[in-house]
Amino acid sequence: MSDLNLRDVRKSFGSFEVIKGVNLDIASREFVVFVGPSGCGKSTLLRMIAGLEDISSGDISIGGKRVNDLDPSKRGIAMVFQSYALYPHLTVRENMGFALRFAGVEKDAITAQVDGVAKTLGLNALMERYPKELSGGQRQRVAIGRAIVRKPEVFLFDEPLSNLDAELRVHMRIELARLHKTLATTVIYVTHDQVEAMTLADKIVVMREGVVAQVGSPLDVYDNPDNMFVAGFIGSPKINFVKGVVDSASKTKLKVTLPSYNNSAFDFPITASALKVGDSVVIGLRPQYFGTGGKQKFNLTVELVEHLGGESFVYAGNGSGELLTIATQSARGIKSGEKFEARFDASKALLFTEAGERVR
Amino acid sequence: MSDLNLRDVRKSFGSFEVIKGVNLDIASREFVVFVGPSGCGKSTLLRMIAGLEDISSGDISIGGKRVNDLDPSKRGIAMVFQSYALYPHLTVRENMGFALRFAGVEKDAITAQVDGVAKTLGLNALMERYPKELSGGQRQRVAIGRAIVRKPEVFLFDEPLSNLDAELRVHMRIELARLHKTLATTVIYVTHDQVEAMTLADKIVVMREGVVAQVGSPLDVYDNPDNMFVAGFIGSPKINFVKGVVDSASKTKLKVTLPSYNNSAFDFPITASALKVGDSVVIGLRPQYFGTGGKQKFNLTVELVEHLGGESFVYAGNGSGELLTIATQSARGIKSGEKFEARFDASKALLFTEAGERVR
Amino acid sequence: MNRRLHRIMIYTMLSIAAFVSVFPFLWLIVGATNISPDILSGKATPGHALFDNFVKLTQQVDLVQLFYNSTKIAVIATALTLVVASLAGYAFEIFRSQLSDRIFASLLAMLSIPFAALMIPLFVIMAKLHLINTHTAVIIPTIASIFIIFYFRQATKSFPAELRDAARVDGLKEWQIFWHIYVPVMRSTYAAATIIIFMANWNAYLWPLIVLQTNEMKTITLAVASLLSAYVPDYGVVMVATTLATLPTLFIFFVLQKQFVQGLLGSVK
Amino acid sequence: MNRRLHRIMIYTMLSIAAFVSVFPFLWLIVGATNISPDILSGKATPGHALFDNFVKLTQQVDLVQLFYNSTKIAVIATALTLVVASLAGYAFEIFRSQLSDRIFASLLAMLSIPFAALMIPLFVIMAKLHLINTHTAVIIPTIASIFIIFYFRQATKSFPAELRDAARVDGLKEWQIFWHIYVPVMRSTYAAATIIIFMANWNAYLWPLIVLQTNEMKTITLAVASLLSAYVPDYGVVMVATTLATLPTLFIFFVLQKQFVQGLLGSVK
Repeated sequence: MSDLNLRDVRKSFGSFEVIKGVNLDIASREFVVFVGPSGCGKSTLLRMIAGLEDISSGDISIGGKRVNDLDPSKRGIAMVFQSYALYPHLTVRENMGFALRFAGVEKDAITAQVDGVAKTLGLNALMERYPKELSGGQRQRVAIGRAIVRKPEVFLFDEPLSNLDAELRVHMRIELARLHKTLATTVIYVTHDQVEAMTLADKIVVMREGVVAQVGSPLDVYDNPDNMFVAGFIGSPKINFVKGVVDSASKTKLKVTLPSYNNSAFDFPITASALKVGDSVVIGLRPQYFGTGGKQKFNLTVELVEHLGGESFVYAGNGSGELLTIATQSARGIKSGEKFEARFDASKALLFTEAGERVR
Repeated sequence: MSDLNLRDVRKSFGSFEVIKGVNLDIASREFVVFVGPSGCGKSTLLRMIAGLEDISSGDISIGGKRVNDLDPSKRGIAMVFQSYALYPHLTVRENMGFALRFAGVEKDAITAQVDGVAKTLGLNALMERYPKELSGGQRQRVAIGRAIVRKPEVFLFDEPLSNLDAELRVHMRIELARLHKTLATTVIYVTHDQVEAMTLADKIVVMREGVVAQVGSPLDVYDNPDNMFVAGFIGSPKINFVKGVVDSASKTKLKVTLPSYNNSAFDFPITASALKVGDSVVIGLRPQYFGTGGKQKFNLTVELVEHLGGESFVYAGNGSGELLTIATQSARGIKSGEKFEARFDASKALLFTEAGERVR
Repeated sequence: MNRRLHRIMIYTMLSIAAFVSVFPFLWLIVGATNISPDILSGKATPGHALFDNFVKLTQQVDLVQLFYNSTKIAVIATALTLVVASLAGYAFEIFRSQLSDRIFASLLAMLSIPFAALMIPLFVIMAKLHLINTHTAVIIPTIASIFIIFYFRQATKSFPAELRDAARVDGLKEWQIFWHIYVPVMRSTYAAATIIIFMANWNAYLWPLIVLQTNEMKTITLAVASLLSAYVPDYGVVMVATTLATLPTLFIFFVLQKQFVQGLLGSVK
Repeated sequence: MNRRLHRIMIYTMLSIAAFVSVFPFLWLIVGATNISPDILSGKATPGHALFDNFVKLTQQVDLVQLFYNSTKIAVIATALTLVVASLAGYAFEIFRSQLSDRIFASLLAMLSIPFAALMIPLFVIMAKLHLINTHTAVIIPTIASIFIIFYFRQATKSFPAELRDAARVDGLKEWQIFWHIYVPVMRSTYAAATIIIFMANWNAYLWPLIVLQTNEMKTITLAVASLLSAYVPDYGVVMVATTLATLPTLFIFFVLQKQFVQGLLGSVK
């Protein structure tokens, strides 16, 4: 059993509260990613789970056992650090066997266990090298190996890919996904990169200012964000937000007018709503939702086109200063200054209250 | 006139040559991006143009004038640095007027010029602040303002966005593109990020180990890479490379068999070729080129799917260990372990010699 | 709990260390208020002899002249050392090459030679230059302090190279970069160095003792030492003198403390 | 061209500085080969009196005993200072808080008090402990060197926090982290500190002079000084003695030079 439960976990540095009551249940063998902008408390929360930071209040339990006061080494966790944190004065072999040595395991047993893990990770040829003689990717792999050797119930990763270049990052992402399948343990992974979160996670925990903003599967968080923060943080290019006003509300639909688009009106197929006529709302439209189909439309002028090869991003506006981002695979001919219709389906649009809470 | 010409420019540190003879013509008002992996010499080349590094041999001329031996301040260039390099002991106003002060411009004239630029960039409210009181994005803007105040013929940017977070980076990218339009000067921009290169450049200069690998427009470099290096460096996700052998060659077509895919054969509509039967070749297939149409096909098993929301990346193989990356917008239902046909059009595939040179 | 116990232990240890360091100083001040026999018997409580001791001191030495001499030497030496050492440290780090590194390493090797060993040749040189019994002779050998050059070189490592580049693009010459960029940016480094150099010069003993021969030229530190080496030293008087001699450096320390600590430690997150 | 001229100027300047620093040392060695009157007249060429000077030296002092005393004191003091100062520097940086920073700042303020000012209370303490004329009395006050604590604290800033975290996850206790991770990772810091501490102890003069009273207990540095303070010093003998006294520290410097320079400077890119 390696499930993990957080109950109203809090952390203050002096009078400043960085973790403001987190409740979270992580099932055995889940790959959970904590994601959020820098300063949201995701790394602190990971370090609290690891036992590297004290908990101000609340309870953390691993496998049903309360671990609040346990030393990091007694919690059944292993951690991979952002800088890898390999001991520079020890060889790869010694680095990997270090924890076992201090746990009093016999020398032969250490050698056997380390060699086994090294084989899985293809590290055999590097065993007698020192960290400074390894490339970034190799160090990363040794750090993972060192964690595996301890046979932890829960793996903790603290932005492990942020020091690698883009190509290696994609490569290691795939390796990590494979590894998780092979090891079949619980993984908690911290990153500020929403692409890493989307591609790796079984469950994404989006954090903001010490609070959990949303928990869900990657596609769930993408399709059904609970609030504007999550909608804006997940998805690339960033979702478009357009301000609107509720014009009329019936039992089956809601009419919203958009002041910055000549008060053009849009119908949302909503059955029930807390919104009243005259309320300010925000409409969220992902750049991918625009096309040549759909009932609703904006009349826009192209300001800038970015060609990525496969895909293009069109930045277009109606002269009000606001720009909409539109992602398309057929914009190679488009030039700035051109006028066009951007059509979309209102059923795909997200609707938020002025305060940023999702209505539908 | 602010065109720029490099003639067989070289640079050695001791016996190590980092720039191995670069020839390059940059037209007035062009936005040129130097891109390449770290260590390719792109920053060194920029610093040589700026006059911050001596040139071992060759000639650099700006606006038709040879500048090899001119001081940086006499070359008509301005530079924006990666760390912004604002003078920490001076206010924003003093930072922006610093170069003019040392050029002997009168105080009133400096104030007028600085205020004008500050207005364009929306910096007016920050003029009396010190750099440490500014956010990353504001510092960036001040650094750009400081460059503009000098009214240079050529702007040099050294990875200016790499210290910003992802969202701000996209935002500043758009601002830079706008600024280039407004100022209508020549820009040389160094980055290791191919997305920045693709989206900002009029002309991309791909560098590798001190040599120019290819020069061209973004879409040109994407569609028609000169070699495997450029094909692999530009485009995201990375292009797939598959090894093949020339099976037969006629005047109108070339038949290539792929050993790792059961020697399945593919026909390329090539009219003339330097390739002989039995030659090893490499086929390049961008992840975006796969679909349900096309004459050619691979029978693959899904190993891993990464969902980004709008788009998904499917990593699939045929058991040989090699994985192909396929980018698709309709893979939400796909699960790992599933078998499927990946079809593509051979006319879109790129063909390279074993040495990595493009054949077609 | 384990970790908190750890911290308590560590703070206890540090507090003891602080007390042990501060204790002799407290005793010094207490001693200045006692008469000589009490001091020698180890009396550790304040007495009533402070004024008497001070009067006796002013009868034995010309305090004004001594402080003037000490201040003159320390201020001039500090100013010159700051200029020379910061220029040298900057040059060694910025224009770094294998050759300059080798020169620097040989300079560092010189640190291993005791100053005492160099005094004879230095004395002969000063005699040849007719500088014996002048303050110039006291100051000259201190200016090119290898240690301070080393300190500035280390500090220069934190001076961002891109600032130099930016200044060059902005049209500054090498000396202008040093004066208009390096000096103001590194001001807390200068503050820390000022304290260290001033203290070293103010408290200098061996070399001034040899070079300065008349009472009118001597420093307060030398005067204290000569009071102490009297046949029957009056320890009360010595302690008043010592306390007075310590005040200027303590004053400088507290004036520059903020920059000093900032320059050396960085601030708590 | 402009820039190259700059560099040439700078190298010329540095070379002169290096020469000025090395020059007195060369004169010292040359002096050891000359007779006293030649030295005083400023003769700067090698003479033939080296062996005579050495023989005279061995007749006046017990070289073996002196070197034994110096070595014993310097080695023990260096070892103890390394342990105490590195532990304190580590603790001050790792368990950093506003309180510990304030304690540290007050320790640094103590640096501004001349050692001379602390000698009297220290002497009284040593007398009470019946340690006068023992090597223990020489060693004790040097151990808690504020400067070396400061040096270790600065160096600890470059010790990656994630290494501590990794070690904690690997099950190491605080003292095990210090011993098994910090010490080996910081070995060039220790090498540099060893040189600095050893030199300071080897060349110590004032405090040993006061505390050590019989010839059997004295150090080579004290012996050199007493040769020099004779009524008519034989400068040739003094210079031989000084040269000999310098050899051990030079030796240590060259043995540890690589780590020393690495620890202090980092290597050229």
